[in-house]
Amino acid sequence: MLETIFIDIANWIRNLLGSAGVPALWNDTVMMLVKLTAIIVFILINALWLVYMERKVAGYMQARIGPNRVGPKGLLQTTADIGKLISKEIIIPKNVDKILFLLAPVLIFVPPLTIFSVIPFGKNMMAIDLNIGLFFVFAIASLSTLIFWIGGWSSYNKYSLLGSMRVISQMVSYELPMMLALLGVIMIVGSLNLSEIILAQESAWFIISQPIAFLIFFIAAVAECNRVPFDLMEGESEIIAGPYTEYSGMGFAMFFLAEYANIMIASAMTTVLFLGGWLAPFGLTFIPSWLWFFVKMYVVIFVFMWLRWTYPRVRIDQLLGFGWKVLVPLSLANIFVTGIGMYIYRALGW
Amino acid sequence: METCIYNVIAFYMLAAVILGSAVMIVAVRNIVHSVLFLAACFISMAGIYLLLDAVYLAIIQVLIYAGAVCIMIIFGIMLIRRADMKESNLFNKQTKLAAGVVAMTLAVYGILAGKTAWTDVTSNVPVPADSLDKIGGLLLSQYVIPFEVAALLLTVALIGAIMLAREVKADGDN
Amino acid sequence: MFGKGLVKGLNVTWKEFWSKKFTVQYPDEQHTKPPRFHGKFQLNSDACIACGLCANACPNGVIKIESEKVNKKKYLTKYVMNIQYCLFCGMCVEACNKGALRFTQEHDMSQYFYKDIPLVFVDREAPKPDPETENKEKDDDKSKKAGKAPEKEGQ
Amino acid sequence: MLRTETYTVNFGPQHPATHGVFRVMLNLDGERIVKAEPVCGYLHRGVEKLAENRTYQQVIPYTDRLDYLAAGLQNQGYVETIEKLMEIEVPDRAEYLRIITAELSRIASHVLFVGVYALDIGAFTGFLLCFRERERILDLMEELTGSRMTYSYARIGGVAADAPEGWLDRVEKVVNDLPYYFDIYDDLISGNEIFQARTKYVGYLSAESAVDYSLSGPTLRGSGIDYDLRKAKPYSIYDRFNFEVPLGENGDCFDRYFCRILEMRQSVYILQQAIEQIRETDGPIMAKVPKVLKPPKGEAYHEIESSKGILGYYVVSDGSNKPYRVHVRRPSFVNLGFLDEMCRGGLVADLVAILGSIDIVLGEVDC
Amino acid sequence: MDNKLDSVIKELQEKFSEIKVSEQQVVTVPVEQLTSFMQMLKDEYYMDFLTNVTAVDYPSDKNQNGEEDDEEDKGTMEVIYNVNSITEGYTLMVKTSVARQNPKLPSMFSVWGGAHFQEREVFDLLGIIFTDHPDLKRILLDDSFKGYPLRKDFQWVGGRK
Amino acid sequence: MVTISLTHYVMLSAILFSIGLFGVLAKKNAVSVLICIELMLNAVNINFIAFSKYITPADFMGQIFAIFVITVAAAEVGVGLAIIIAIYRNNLPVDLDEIDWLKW
Amino acid sequence: MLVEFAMHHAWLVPLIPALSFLIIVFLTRPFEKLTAFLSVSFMAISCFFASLAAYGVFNNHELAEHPLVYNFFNWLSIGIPGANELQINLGVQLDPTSAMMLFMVSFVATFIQLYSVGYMKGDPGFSTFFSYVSLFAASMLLLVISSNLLEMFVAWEGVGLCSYLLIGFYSHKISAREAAKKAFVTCRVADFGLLLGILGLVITFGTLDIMELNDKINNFKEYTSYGTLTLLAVLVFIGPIAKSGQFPLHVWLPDAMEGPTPVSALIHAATMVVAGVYLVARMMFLFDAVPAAMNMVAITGGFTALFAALIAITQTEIKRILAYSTVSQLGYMMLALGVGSLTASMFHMWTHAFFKALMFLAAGSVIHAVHTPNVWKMGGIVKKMPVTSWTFVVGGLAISGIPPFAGFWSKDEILVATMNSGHYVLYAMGAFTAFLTAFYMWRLIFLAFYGKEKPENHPHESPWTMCVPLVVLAVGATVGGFFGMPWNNMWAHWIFFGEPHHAGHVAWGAMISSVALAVAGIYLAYRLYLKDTEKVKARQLAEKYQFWYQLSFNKFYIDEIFLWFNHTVVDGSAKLMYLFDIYVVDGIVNGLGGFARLTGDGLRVLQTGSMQNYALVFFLGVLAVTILMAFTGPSAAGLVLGGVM
Repeated sequence: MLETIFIDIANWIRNLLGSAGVPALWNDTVMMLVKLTAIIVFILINALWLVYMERKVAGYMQARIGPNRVGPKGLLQTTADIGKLISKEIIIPKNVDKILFLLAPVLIFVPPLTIFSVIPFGKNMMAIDLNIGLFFVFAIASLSTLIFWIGGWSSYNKYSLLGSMRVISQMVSYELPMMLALLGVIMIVGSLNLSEIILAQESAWFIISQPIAFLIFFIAAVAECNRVPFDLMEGESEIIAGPYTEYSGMGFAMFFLAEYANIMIASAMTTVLFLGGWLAPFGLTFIPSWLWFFVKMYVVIFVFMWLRWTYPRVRIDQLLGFGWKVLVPLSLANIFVTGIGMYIYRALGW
Repeated sequence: METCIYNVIAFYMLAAVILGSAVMIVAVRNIVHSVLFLAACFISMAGIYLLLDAVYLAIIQVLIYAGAVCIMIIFGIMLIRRADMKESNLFNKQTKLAAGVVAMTLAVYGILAGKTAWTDVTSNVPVPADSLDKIGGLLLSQYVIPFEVAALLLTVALIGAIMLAREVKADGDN
Repeated sequence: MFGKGLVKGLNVTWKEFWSKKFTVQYPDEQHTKPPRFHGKFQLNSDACIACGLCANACPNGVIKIESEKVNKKKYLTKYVMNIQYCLFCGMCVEACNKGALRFTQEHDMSQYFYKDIPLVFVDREAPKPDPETENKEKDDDKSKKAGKAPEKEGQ
Repeated sequence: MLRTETYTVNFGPQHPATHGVFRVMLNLDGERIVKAEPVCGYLHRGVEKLAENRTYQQVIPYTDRLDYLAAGLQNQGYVETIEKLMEIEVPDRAEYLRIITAELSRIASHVLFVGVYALDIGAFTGFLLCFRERERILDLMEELTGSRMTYSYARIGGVAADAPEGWLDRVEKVVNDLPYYFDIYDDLISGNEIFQARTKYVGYLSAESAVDYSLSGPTLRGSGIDYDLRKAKPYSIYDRFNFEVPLGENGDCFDRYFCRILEMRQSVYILQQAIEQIRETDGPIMAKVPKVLKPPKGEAYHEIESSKGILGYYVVSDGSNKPYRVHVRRPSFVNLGFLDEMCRGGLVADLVAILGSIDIVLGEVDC
Repeated sequence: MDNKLDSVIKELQEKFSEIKVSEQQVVTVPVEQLTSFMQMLKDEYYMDFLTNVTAVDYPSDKNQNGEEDDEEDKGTMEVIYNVNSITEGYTLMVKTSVARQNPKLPSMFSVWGGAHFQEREVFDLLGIIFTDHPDLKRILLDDSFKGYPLRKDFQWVGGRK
Repeated sequence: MVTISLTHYVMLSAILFSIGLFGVLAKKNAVSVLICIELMLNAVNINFIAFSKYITPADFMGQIFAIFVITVAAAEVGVGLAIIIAIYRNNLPVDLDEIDWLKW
Repeated sequence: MLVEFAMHHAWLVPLIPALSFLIIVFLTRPFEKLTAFLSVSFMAISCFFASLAAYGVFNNHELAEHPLVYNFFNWLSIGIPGANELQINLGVQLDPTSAMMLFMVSFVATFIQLYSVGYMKGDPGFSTFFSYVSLFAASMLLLVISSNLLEMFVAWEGVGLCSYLLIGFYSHKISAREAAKKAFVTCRVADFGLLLGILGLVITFGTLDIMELNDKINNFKEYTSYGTLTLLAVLVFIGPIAKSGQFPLHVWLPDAMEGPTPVSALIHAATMVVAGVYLVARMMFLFDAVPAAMNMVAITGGFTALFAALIAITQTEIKRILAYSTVSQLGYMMLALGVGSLTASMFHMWTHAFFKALMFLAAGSVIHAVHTPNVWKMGGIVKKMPVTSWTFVVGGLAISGIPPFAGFWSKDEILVATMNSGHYVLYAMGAFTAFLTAFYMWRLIFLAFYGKEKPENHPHESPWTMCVPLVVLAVGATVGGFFGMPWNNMWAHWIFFGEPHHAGHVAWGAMISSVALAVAGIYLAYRLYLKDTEKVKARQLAEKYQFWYQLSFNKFYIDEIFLWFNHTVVDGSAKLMYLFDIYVVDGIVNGLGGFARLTGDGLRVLQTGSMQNYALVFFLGVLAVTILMAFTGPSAAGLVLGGVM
């Protein structure tokens, strides 16, 4: 019952529409819209919650208790903040490229929202079951680089420009090891379909068979999300807030929330690729699959936050050097070892 | 061939976006805007590829063109700083002449495209569903030498680009 | 071994995550201030003899005193501390022989309007010198002095 | 690295990493620093001029406001200078109380440095954890002096007040707790490989140039020069304590940072001895000094080892009750002189690390 | 004070006859010999650490109000250097005085790099010009500031009422 | 029912190609010319893929060719930008109008 | 089960060292101990697999005639599929010969690596060295098991590359760099011949697969003529000439001693130099089909054996003596092949690998200890370094052909084979070489290990990692020959070409005479260099035969001859060409150029220099052509375009 609750709801709507005499084509369209809307709402609410969670985690790790005034236990803190930010003036400095300056915070949410349409939240729970889902995720994710850059460039501020150049070099450099790391997984599964990747982990999660790939992927994901220890883009002690420096009000809030949306994607992808997605460990199948997915995802998100509130920030040359000199060769070696391992595995027929 | 009204609508919308942004790329005076229009153009081109059942190419298009080529160009622009970005993308002296040539090219192209009897060669076989497998297989069997050559080309281009853009040592003591 | 420090760091934050929190919910609960806390000033205007030692001791010229001679005695008519300039060094309190000026534990001195900031301890008219009571006051003065001395020692 | 045109970035005056209103004019080539010119004075209050119009005691609160993070040391420096000028003998108990406040101030300042440095490098949690410990020290100081930061505790000839009941026990408890927290800092900050990567071999300062540029304090000792006035020219009663002077090896940011951590451990050691000894010392806390101080004509220069380096006071007296000239040799200000050379060729992020590692306080720099 | 320092000062007196030594072992050096004297301190007596540079203004009348007209002022300014020796452990105060009308003296930057900022500060607050200083400009005060605040005749206009 | 045929794609490609060509011939900025060359290559790609779908759907010749075109385009942009940067580095103009060293 | 696995996955044997190479290069280079452990253990695993595979092969008699060949994937396919497609597979050929080699190479390599752990300790290039050695072993093993010529050639070149890297390992020394270059260039010259041979084989027979070639060459008349085949055989033989140090391209081998000693042992004793012999052995069917080529091989081998031995008797550097001895022994192997005895050749290769590796390692150990390579400066080492010395003596006995040590059996086998085939002159040369071998080897031993101790030397025994390989190899050098005694004839039973030899036929005469020659050589050395403590007689002899001594000492001036050739002939012809070039060719070109310049001066107005301008015109042209072709029909267009389209 719980397991299929979302699918049941979808089917119910579909039947309802069908019985109302809506043609099949339109029915599909409406269903797609419903699904995507659900995902968007989910992400937005989650982003709000994640801001709260981050502040709570930070507080607890720093011997304080975090927000606790607005709403029960401070739950409505982010909502209040957003309310405040919306009501604030969006300051547009002189000489900025006005259109791009305003466009960037709007566009920044597009890639994460798009990516979420292919992520399987549970058994048979994905908006679009794309054949090359993994590829799709990376293709879309690479777009956000451009949008960060737009924000930074259009601000007409040297710190923003420095930050946006950092974003580009950082995200471009870490995309490579990230994909190369995943090649090991892809080789084992033989498919780019995310649900197939999950199903291939039935016997053992890939974190066990591909630990190096997991490590590389995770590090690269942290870097792609611009999180500590790779948060050079913001680096508030160096370049104030990087591309966000000139943003105020809702523009800033959009960037801020988008960061959390990106974290969600990173952790969802980690879950899907290495932690068995919605598969239940130890045969605990009475807990619905989507719940498992969220549990795993939140564990990964917690690790993200844990890292952030523990580590200092690396330097730009160290960051790039680490990416190119350590992660890329390591991921290549991983591919090589995986290939040999697979060959031996098949040759021996174990 | 399944024809769906969505496809038609999508085609016209995408074509409008592509052509619109292509015109803007050429017309806009700020080179950065030009690049951003280029990105928009590339992404909608991916949509066209989807319509053409080339899913893999659509993704490649986004990944390489929008994700890599655009960023590379932006990097290039950032390295070539100029005083006023706003006047960075102007027309040159032979614009009118060029317009004439282009108009003629377009006319010839159009006439030829209109004249050709496409229906004769069109086959009604649908594109196989597992295109990714097929392309992968072909690339590594029948087209393996071009594939390797392309890899070599990329390596050569990489090295060449690095050599060209390498820091020029001033006085040799830097 | 590379990475040992990273793991140790994670361990520290993990332990802190579960440790006791130090936050004090300020308006609801408040720290207790030590007795010597340099808080808001308090002037016992009855004890003050308008000698001006505090004003002289102040490095920043915060204290303004006006007094009038009433019945051969200084009568404090105005005692204002421009607290916005105060360094809270405590020199004035130290200087006061009579123990009239003291610190309290109150620390919230913020005001909505600028003009409300100065602490006006005394702002009064000097009483008319009354020849009738003049003699009487002389007597009072004596008795007061006698009574004051042990009080000061108590401080 | 691609070479681009250099361009100027104003690092500050309002910037999270400058620890106050302070500006560094950076000439950048990409992210590499070509020139870093410190621009200070945004917090200049003319303390030296103000002091010329105050009596000798009235200057004390102003010294608080120079290095507001370690005010006890500043008071001590000034007061000892005047005592040197007037040749006053200070009672033992007062000396001990001064030293306890001074060393507590030093720890408070260094703890704050550790936290802020971690924040500069990007670790936020270390910052807040360090504040937790600093607060405990400040609570103690509040109990003793009534203020948390600007103590104005020392007086010419002694100290303002004796220690309250049980205060020494509380100090002892805090002091004994501190090494545990230092271990936490070592685990969380010093031992962290990223932190080390950011600070090791960054901002190299050779021993020769450190001496040449008159740098002092942990900045100097980080380069391996054993010069701590508490040991080299013991003032006050420092010759009664047993402690070591920690030294760095490489002269990089990490050494400067780690010197401070080690120095705190030594301060704890000094404090333990001081508390033990003060318990056996009774007596007055003030020497007999006249109400109105009129030092004889003359001058005095006295320097002490503050948390930032050598803090010197130069006072000229013309025989009146106000000093004719007061000059403060501020360690932060002098240490800043070498910033440009240290930064040159580094990245913007290195500037933050270097600036943090020389531990400036803008109140002191700008006087 | 220190026997070592005593002997050093004696040696110095032999080498430079013009220097004066006060009771507190403060050495006063004429401006002309300052650079060579300091250089010798550094090279021969290992006084490698210049702790402090400052200056004091002594108008002729010592009238701190500075009311008399400046043109006839015959006052002096004293520049004070405190030099330490890390290796030998002694410390020396060196003074020199310059005419108030034309306060110029050679910079010590060539001897000790530490003089850089401190001399700039002295210049900033007292208006003493250090010739050969690489970058002599105001450091604490604003570039547009008029006058030198630590001179005794400086009059501050403004402030709180 | 309106359908989309091969002609549509070919015409789209033609217009795109012409716009790109115009850019190549008439823009001053070298980077801009590079961008326009990308446009032209993309126009070609549309043709390739359209032909692949409509004429030889089963053997993917067009798609594979398009892949190679994309590869070459990426390489070309890299080298092209490097050349432009090298020119700029030597303090020479980047405006194509002023680059005439091919002249005798 | 495991044996089966090893046999069917023999490609793992080269792959494992290759893997260790990659791991060392990419990951463990900074960690020296880890590198050493990894490298040695990987090599040991490889050796384990190899021995399993060899065991499997020797238990399966069928494989001697029908090798186990399997291709694990299609590497290249050139040409039109189906028609004349040339399929080149990455394959493995496992027969007794390759199995023996596989075992031998991996075994020797394992112990040499173990030895290197001690030898290279403290060297800044420690890890690099191990990576090179691993790569070298991988290449050599691949060469051994490859099933087609192209694969073999790739491995061959890999071996060449590694030898270049290893010889030039101490690249700070000029001599090492020069030696590396010399080795590389010499081998490349010869490899060109080999490559031509391989290409010729492909063109002629359309295949590179060794087994297929075997079948096709057996009836080569269908494909080509006798003359062509001879040419091909000679071309193929050019490669081995250089690689196996045959006259006259042996010059690189003695110089190659500049590399670290383990390298000398590995490359120049056991593995790389025998690659050439192995190639000839593999292509035996080709040579067998052409008697002329066969004779050439035999004569080259025999001459090289004698020639090198003559040089060796006067050399003074311990490693050089060993190097010339190697050349001489390789000559023996070639000789055996030339007279048609694959068995004897392979057998000698097997025994030689043990005793020569042993001697090189021992020599390295000695040099390591006394810090000089000059034998005259050594002496009496036996007391200080017993293990090294005694193992060296074992090697010396083996190489001199004293029964029952390994060398005796194999050398005897070669001599017998030579005599049986009727090459009496070659037999005489071989026998004399045997005498010389015993003489120079014992000269070395007596000079270096016995006699008076030199006071300036302070030798000490080497660490265990260096001693263990010595002992193991000494055991090998002692018992290694028992496989091929004429009584049991196990060897011939397995490794043969054509028909296996049969046991029972013991050539006592040859045996006794060779032992006698060896003993005579040893005795002569004893008289000259041990008995005569002042070496007076030796000096007198050298004085007396000054000319011959100088000739031998200077290696018959081969290097100088090459230099002279280069300077006079090559440079001279180049000069002639130059004159032709500047007067005749340039004259024409300049004339044309002058004309062009005149024309260009007139036309240069058209050169605007603007790239876009050119593009505009270019597109106009394209447009014009398009219009022509599209609207006027192909014939008119063809007319205009001059038939281009």
